[in-house]
Amino acid sequence: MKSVVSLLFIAALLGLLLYVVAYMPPMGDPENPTNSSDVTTRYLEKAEEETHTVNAITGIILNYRGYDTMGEVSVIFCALAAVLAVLGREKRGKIYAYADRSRVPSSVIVRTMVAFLVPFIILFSIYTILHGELSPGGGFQGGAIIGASMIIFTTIFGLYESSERIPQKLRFPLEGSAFITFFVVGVLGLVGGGNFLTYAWPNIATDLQPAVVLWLTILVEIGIGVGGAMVLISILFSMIREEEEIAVAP
Amino acid sequence: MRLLHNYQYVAAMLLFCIGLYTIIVRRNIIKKLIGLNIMETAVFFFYISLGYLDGGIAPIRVGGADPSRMVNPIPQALILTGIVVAVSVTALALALVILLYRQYGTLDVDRLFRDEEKEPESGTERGGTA
Amino acid sequence: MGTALNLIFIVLMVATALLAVFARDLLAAVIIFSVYSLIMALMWQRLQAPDLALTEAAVGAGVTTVLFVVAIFKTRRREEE
Amino acid sequence: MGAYRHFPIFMITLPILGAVLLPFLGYLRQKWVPWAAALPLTASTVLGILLIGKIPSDGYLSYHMGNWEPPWGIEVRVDYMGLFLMLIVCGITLLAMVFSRRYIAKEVSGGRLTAYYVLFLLMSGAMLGFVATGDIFNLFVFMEILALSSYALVAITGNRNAVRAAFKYLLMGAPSSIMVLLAIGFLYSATGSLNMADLAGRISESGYTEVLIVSYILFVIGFGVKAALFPLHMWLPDAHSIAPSPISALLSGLLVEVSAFAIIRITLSVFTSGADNLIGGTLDAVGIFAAAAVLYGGIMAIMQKDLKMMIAYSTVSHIGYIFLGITALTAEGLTGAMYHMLDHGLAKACLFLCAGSFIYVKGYRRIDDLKGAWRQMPWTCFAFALASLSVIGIPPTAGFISKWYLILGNIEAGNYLYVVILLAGSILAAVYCFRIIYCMFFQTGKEGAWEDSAHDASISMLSPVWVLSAGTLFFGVFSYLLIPSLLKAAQYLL
Repeated sequence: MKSVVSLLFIAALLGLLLYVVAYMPPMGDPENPTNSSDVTTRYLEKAEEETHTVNAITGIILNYRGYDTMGEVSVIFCALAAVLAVLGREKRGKIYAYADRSRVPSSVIVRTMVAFLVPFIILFSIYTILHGELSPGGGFQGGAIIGASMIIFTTIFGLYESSERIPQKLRFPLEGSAFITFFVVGVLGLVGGGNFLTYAWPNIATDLQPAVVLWLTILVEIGIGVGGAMVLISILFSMIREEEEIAVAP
Repeated sequence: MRLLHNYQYVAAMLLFCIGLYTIIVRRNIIKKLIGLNIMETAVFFFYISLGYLDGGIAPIRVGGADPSRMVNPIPQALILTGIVVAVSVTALALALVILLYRQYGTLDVDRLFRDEEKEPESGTERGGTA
Repeated sequence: MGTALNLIFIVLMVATALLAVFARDLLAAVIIFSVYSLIMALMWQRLQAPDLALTEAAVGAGVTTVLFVVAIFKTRRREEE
Repeated sequence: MGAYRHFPIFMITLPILGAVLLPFLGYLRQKWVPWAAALPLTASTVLGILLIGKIPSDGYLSYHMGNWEPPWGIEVRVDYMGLFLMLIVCGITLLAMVFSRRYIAKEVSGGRLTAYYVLFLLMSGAMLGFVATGDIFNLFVFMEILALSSYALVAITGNRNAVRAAFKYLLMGAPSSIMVLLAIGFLYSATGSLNMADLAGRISESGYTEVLIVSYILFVIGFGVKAALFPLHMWLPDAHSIAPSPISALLSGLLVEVSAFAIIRITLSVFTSGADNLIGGTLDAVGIFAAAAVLYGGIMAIMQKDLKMMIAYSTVSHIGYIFLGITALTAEGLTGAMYHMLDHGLAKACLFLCAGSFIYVKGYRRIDDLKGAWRQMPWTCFAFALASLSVIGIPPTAGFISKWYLILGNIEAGNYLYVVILLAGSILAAVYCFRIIYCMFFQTGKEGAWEDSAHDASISMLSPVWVLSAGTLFFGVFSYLLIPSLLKAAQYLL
């Protein structure tokens, strides 16, 4: 009975949505409201000179709509706080090897290959973070790639090994770095004479502005990348963590 | 006719409804979360299709690319935020799933909410604070 | 040509989504879901969104899937009857 | 333009910054965390109070993020009603924070205690940002911070029922967020802008009527789940009654209201009342559901045996009141809805904190256990009674003023049936409130239920309760301070 009602509801919703789609502006048309909007054209034409980013998307997420991204880094920090509140952090310091059940028995070949690959993945993610304004990618993408590399490492070598590599002492202070960077850049914008989150400070000479904007953009990228990576790794470790660790460790 | 031309929107709506179906009807809570993710990606797909331009190029100005041929960058910028939000919600939901399984020993909603009709005993709020 | 490829991707996406929803083995469902994310990332690349394709491949197919797999290892693999 | 134009952004970011920095303090000096957590909220409250009088009731303060003009950059727009709600948020979160210091130490400990305050601050900052933003996608982002922190806060104690209630809340909340995202997508596809003020102009020119109508329907469904509008309220009773009491106060007194405010924003700032052909039908349906909510919430509240459960169902009923004010689309109705947010926030927060005091002192949750509570906990009981009067709407309290304007607004709109339902809702409220007051004051408890040593909770828990219940009286007696400006602001919006 209940499932029939829900199926009817979903069918009705699908019908409604398809009805709307039939009346929506045609896809891919340069004349439809989204593509012909003056908002879009300005972003496409002026993004390079106004935000000094070749990649218009980076210009939008960090500069034009930086406030959204500030919200986004708060969301991911919130997720970390929530996961830690629910599951707790993995134990600081030494975990006895026999209590570490996250370790997967694997052959020498796999271990060597993973140990060989992970540095290169991290190198690639650093490139992604730093070149966000030039090529596809940016802070969060790079952070996610670092997170993914640590996932590979953890599945093969276990939580103990990987939390030796990126210890809690390192992650703990860096988890909030994304928001703190944004806040600092925002306040610097105020000091520079603009509004919150102004990159091109009105108070300084015009020929200095491009450099300031570029460096602030890179600073924010690094903040988001490091913060995002640390948050993802912490969430992962907190979920892998076993209850036994607490029982066994002194 | 418009429906055929907007076939990507149709696909996005279809995926959206598959996701919603999973959330409402499937009883396993991990399945429900997979449904949630399908729903989210469907909406992201919808957004990106919104910004598409026939014969467009990526909005990156390399080598004097023509801005009038670039696809709309705004939906892409929004969805970047959306993806982060989606992974955050999933992480929290899975953490809750792990805790629920530890306490109830089941992933089935019907079993999970079976004893819900019983009123909570007094003082439950303080009990079990591990 | 381009439309045909898009349609193939869309059919694959709907099929993987349905498989992920109806698979009884949760681990299989999650892996199929990661395939779904990967096809989605390819689709986005075709729609000229390289940033998003990169993000979806790293986050949707990578991080989300691993979080699911961890959760399944911590709970149970099969759906209850 | 003085420096005050920067105040709203600091009201929003300071709590979030505090949340990010708090773990460090938790690591160094756990004991100072509750005190330090109150600092950013106090700062926000002070900044908000300084803003009073700076914003005219028929104008707004527009702040352009990063010096970009609105359709390109994000705008933070604080109008009179926005400031009104932001001050309510600041005040109630601060009081709930003061209350939590002792209360929560009994329920959670260690690292979770720090996490509690972190999430608390994130939630307050997100609510402020949610109310203040002038950009429709930014609304979604802040809604997600708000939603995530509230899911986690419901589950913070980690016991069985709490985790289950939080998961149920998440299972309804997360799809509703996605619906809002889809609605934003439809709206964007038909207009090509994301700024609310800019959208209002583009909607009247846009030819895609069907898309706009469905977008509005999805907005109402999405925010309706967050606001617990009647058929979508299933998560509310569990989450509100099982969460720790200060969190119940926030969820019930603020979260549902800021969601209702988001609907006001979407209805009046984005679609504007001129677009009656787009929103008229949906608003009529919302009115019917709101009327049903008033009656259903009241009847369910009467049937409850658990005190917090009863207050939670009373919230379902009162959300109906707020929505009936919105759907009337008259200045009086809107004023009534806004004033009801104030009154309901104060009264519900007070009731939940009182219930928390009973739980803290004796662990009693059931209404029957409260028999004769008056002898041992007189101050808590009197505050509870005063707030109950406001919930019912008896003259000197703020509840009377708000219901008066809600009824006036509905008479002006010609919805006489809703007037009857509003009055019936008050009668139901009288039944469930007087039942508890009767229990507390006129019945004697079982032998040994209240030993002589039991007495009111300490001053740090009692003072927030009393500030809140005195607030309902104050804003009832001195309603002329706010009502004229609110009427003017409502006329400006319509």
